[in-house]
Amino acid sequence: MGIRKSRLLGAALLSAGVLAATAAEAQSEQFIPGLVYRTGAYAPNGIPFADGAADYISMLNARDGGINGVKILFEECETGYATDRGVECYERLKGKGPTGAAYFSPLSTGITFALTEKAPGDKVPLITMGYGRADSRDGAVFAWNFPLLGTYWTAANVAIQYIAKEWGGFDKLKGKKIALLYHDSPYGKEPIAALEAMSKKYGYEFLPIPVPAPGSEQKSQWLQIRQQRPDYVLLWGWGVMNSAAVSEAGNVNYPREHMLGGWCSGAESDVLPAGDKAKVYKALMLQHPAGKFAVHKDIDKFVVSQGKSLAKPEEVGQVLYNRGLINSMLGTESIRTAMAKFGNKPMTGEQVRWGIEHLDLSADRIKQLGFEGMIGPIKLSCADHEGTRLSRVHQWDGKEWKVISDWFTGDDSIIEPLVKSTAEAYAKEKKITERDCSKES
Amino acid sequence: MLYREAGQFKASYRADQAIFPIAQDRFVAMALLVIAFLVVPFVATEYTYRAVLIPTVILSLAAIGLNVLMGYCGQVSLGSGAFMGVGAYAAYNLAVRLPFLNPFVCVLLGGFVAAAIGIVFGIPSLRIKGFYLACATLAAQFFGDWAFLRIKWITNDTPSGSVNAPPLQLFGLDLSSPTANYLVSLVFAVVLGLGAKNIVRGHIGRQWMAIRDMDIAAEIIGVLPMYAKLSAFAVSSFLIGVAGALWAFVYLGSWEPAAFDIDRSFELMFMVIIGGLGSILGSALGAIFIVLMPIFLNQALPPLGDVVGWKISTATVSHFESMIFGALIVFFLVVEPHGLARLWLTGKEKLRLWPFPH
Amino acid sequence: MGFFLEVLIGGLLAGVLYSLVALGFVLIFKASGVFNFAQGAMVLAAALALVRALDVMEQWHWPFTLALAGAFAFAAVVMAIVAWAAERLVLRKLVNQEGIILFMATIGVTFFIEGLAQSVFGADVYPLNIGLPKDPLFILESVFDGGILVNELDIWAAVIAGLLVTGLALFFQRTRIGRALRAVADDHAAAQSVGIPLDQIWFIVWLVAGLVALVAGAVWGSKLGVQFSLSLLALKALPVLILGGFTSVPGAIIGGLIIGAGEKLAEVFLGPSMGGGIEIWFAYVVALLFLLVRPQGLFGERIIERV
Amino acid sequence: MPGRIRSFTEALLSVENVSLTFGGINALTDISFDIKKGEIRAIIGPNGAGKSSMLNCINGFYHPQRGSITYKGVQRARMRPHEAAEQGIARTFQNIALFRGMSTLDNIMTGRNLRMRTGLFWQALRIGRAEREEIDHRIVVERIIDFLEIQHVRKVPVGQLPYGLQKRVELGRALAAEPDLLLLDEPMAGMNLEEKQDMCRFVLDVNDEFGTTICLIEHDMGVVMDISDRVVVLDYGKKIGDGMPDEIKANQAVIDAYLGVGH
Repeated sequence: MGIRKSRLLGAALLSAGVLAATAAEAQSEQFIPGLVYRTGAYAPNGIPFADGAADYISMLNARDGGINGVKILFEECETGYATDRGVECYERLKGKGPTGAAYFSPLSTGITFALTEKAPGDKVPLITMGYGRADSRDGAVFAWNFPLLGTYWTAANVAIQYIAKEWGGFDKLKGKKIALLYHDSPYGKEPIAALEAMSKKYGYEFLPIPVPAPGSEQKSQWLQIRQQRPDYVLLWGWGVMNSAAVSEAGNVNYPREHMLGGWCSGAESDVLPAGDKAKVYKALMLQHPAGKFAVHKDIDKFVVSQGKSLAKPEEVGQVLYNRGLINSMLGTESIRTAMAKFGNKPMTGEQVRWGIEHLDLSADRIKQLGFEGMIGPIKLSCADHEGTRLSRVHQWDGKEWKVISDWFTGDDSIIEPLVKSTAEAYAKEKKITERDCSKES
Repeated sequence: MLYREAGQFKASYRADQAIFPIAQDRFVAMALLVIAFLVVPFVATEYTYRAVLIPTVILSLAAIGLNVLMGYCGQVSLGSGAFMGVGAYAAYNLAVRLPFLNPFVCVLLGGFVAAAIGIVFGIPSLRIKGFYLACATLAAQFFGDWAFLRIKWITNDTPSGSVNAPPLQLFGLDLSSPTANYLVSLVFAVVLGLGAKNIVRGHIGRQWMAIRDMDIAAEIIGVLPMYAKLSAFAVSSFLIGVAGALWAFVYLGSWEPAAFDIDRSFELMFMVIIGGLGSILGSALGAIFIVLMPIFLNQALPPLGDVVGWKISTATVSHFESMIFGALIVFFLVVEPHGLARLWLTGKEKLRLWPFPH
Repeated sequence: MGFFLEVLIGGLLAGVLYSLVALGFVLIFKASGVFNFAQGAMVLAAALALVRALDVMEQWHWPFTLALAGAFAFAAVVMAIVAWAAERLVLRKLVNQEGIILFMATIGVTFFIEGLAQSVFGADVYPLNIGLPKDPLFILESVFDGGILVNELDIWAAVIAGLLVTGLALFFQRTRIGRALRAVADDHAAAQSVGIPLDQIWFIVWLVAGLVALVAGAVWGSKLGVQFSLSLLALKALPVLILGGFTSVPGAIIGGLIIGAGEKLAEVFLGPSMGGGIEIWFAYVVALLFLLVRPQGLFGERIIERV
Repeated sequence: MPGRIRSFTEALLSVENVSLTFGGINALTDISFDIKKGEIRAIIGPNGAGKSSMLNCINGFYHPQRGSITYKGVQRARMRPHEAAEQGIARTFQNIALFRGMSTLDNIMTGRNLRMRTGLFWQALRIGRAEREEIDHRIVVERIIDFLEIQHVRKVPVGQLPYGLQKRVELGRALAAEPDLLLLDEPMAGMNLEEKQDMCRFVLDVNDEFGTTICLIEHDMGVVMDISDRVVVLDYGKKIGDGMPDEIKANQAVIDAYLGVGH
């Protein structure tokens, strides 16, 4: 059983490699880990995000030598979207660099759940931008979780608002039938609570239809839809399930313009395989559209044209690529915020947590950063770890995603009670004492 | 010359029937236990605990469970992931519904629930054999996946269907530290593993092996196929169920059904076959191999790349990882179809004769 | 009634698509007694090779049919290499091992192929268009209002599957190699003793299975786009195998039809009352119950016990 | 050794008008004979005469369509093989049916499984009763091992043993059950003269020392005539002769049956 030996060898090689990479001023570096999945069933979604996240950081390093002069040390770890590999990556990377990992973006509901247990103990914040537990936006309970930019409950609410607008008013929802075709997993189930609550309020009939993972075969679900004739179909899929759903919709002649995807069902890889059938299919945006913006100039100048990017040319500017950029931007800006308080040196996870919680990006600042037109202003607080309620809708015209709606604002009168109740239940189950946000500065 | 049994004579059948009849083996086993319990806690980092040791230990236990069924009783099963899940969710329900129960009591009880379910899903084995049975056990797997998601009370009506383990403690002292987690898992694995070893070398174990080697003959000399097979399913499911509960409570802490999906079943089967069918030791070796090899490759490849001056991307690493992993499986099977355990034994035989070739 | 028929037909057509994957398993199990876990990975590899080659050749502005032919040829060559490697590097070294060992070996092969295919051809999702029409059709509109919906692609898939099976049947019945294959299937030792070279036979079987995988990959690929998930289709094929018997080509088709129809009807008519998502395990439970009645599957060879 | 004249009175097992058919083919037609307590009873006949089928009926592996089998005075209804074993019927097989993956010792120990009772829990702990039981039975098994002179292969997996030894181990496994009726299906098939003599000695010793009733199928006429008390002859599933070895030797039907078969 030469395994123990081989492990030592591995460790040796590893450290050798790391040394080679970080020989220079290792002490003044800020370490940011990247949990990615560039392989396996969800790779088509994972690759562009990973590239975007990496490219933004390389850009910062190349353009302004990191954050306030603190160079960023970035390392990816492949999770293959598997929870135990994700945990392994987390454990491996959380201690890296002079101050340990600044934050983690698990990029998978399963890994998020597992890390939610570990992060408080390790004092590392989790940025789950647009995914993870919807109730984790309650910072009083989930001190270390940051579902920035939007939760699935905000998404669900905005989706209903959009439909109501299309039909001309919330009163029009009454008696209508709205189906949710969802990935049969905690991720897919997340919006159900909100949609049920709203169906009570607005009086539409709610029809949840689960699709067993991986979701490549949806004939029966769409036959049901064809039989039930819902007036609208919300699509909450991931990976192959999305494209399969869109093309099956075509197969049963369900009008694509009456389909609205969540923001995990609105990327290029979700529509391209469906070909023409995907035309006029709509999806929510995690605020940002596809396409190139001010920031992409620098990305191109300092990274892509330097051949430092893994991204294929057509990939730059795709929905998930841009999401990667934003994820890194929010992370690094949080670090910057933290530095403003703790000084321009590598931040610890705890300091970064403070930074995220006090993140405040005005429209001007976002313009400065070159993200104007991608996201709206965002301001976090102890009580609100989401930081915004904004979302929009874009539509696939057969070639690219086109923004077709104005900004919507999630309705907290519906979401907040849900958040409170489930968050409290969680706190009770885990025996967590809630922070008193009125006392937090 | 060290490894010699010359001069060691068995005075009693008890001595002859011991797990390690040879003194050196006894010594090595003892040494390993001492290291595992006393040395490791002083040298292991949190990373080695959480990423390597704890999963390895827990999965070893699960692999032992599967090996009882596949290796000893010859009943191929691809439902082990689901049975881990049964153990986990049963333990979870006991913990939330009977809060006065200690979590580790729940873990054990979870094992018993899994055993009961295991017996139910073992019934087809009385009629179906070989790969047909293997595929049939997938019914258990997929039904499990579905039930964990669909049946609300299993997840205590949590909206998303993901659940959290209760805080781990024993007699008031908090066991959430990695060291504690590791030691707890280790205790479970060692004690239950030893129990399994005892069963397989007793008459029930012989009945299982008889069924495995030639079921008709076994029945003709008086082995009840039903009793033998179902008892194997029960014991196997019990061990797997306990492992599942530990996986959920100790390793994950919070989990979704995907933690016990079909991939887990396959992973366990790889462990058993790579490690060696019909060998308790093999199960552990298999678990070590399957857990460590990917991590090792994943960490070793990029530096290797740097050495030869080639920047390997995460994607390439993981693709290579899966290629090398696959190649290794084939390689092992070609070198020693009966798994690491047999490799180990042949090694010992050689050592025995050393330095004389024959 | 109309809807019931629609579900039934939809199910049957879906079943045929499963059969396409199941066939590969049957061929290899029949001729070499190996349960080839790698079949799913082979589907993935074949599809990836096909779609990537097609892209390239279209970039060269080849006429579509020519490009298509070229791509298929390329993919076929790839599968031939896979088959050759499998025989030379794996099977040949493991002759006369128990089934479980060979099964395990094919799992190793699976990992290898998945890794290789993804690193060579990429892990992205690639839309595939091999000119199969994909539009919905409405039949019997005179009989039922709204008519019965079927999808052209599925019908084409059924046609292809039919051709494939007849082709294989002829291959096994008429050709010399085919007869040799059957001989091997019946008794390795005997076949060898009458001078049928086992290694060649295995190569051929794996090649044929590879080509079947290519067809399955092409059909499923144009349905879903070529991506890793194709390798997971194997799980949909297993209940079909159990039902049809591991050793019967027609069994794979009939099994596919039964499973397809059964699971769709169950999902649509029972599913809603049970919270939905039941079709996967339902397929397996159907197969399981069926096995309890006939342990060797629908057309599997009968097991006679002797002492 | 000359054919012995011993007389037995009490019937241990009697077969009455048993008929067995597989899908139209008559394996056995209207067979009747009995086995007396303590005797060595031989069933002979050309290949395909239905000898093994007869044994399979006796130990409940096949179920005759017609006729009855009375064992220990009880007329037996349809029974499973393990029930037969519980009632003290043990057997060996024409083509060896050992547990190839297990050692000689374990194979023979398995023969005693009916007498081992401790449950899973105590097995897992393997203390007290469980261990004592294991050791007690080990002692018995060691006696059998000595008796069959296979001490040297005690721990060897039987799959690796030569044919002759495997036959012995199989006999040992059957003896381990301490049966009242021992069915031997061609115990000497494929053995050289020396091995055959050994096997004959074992069979006779078993019969003498333990008083075990033995019913054996054998092709080697010499052996049969030497060791068996009474012989029943089957041909094409019908009984064509039954009696002392000498009577059988003289029986015309038997001679005809064996002519051309080449014995």
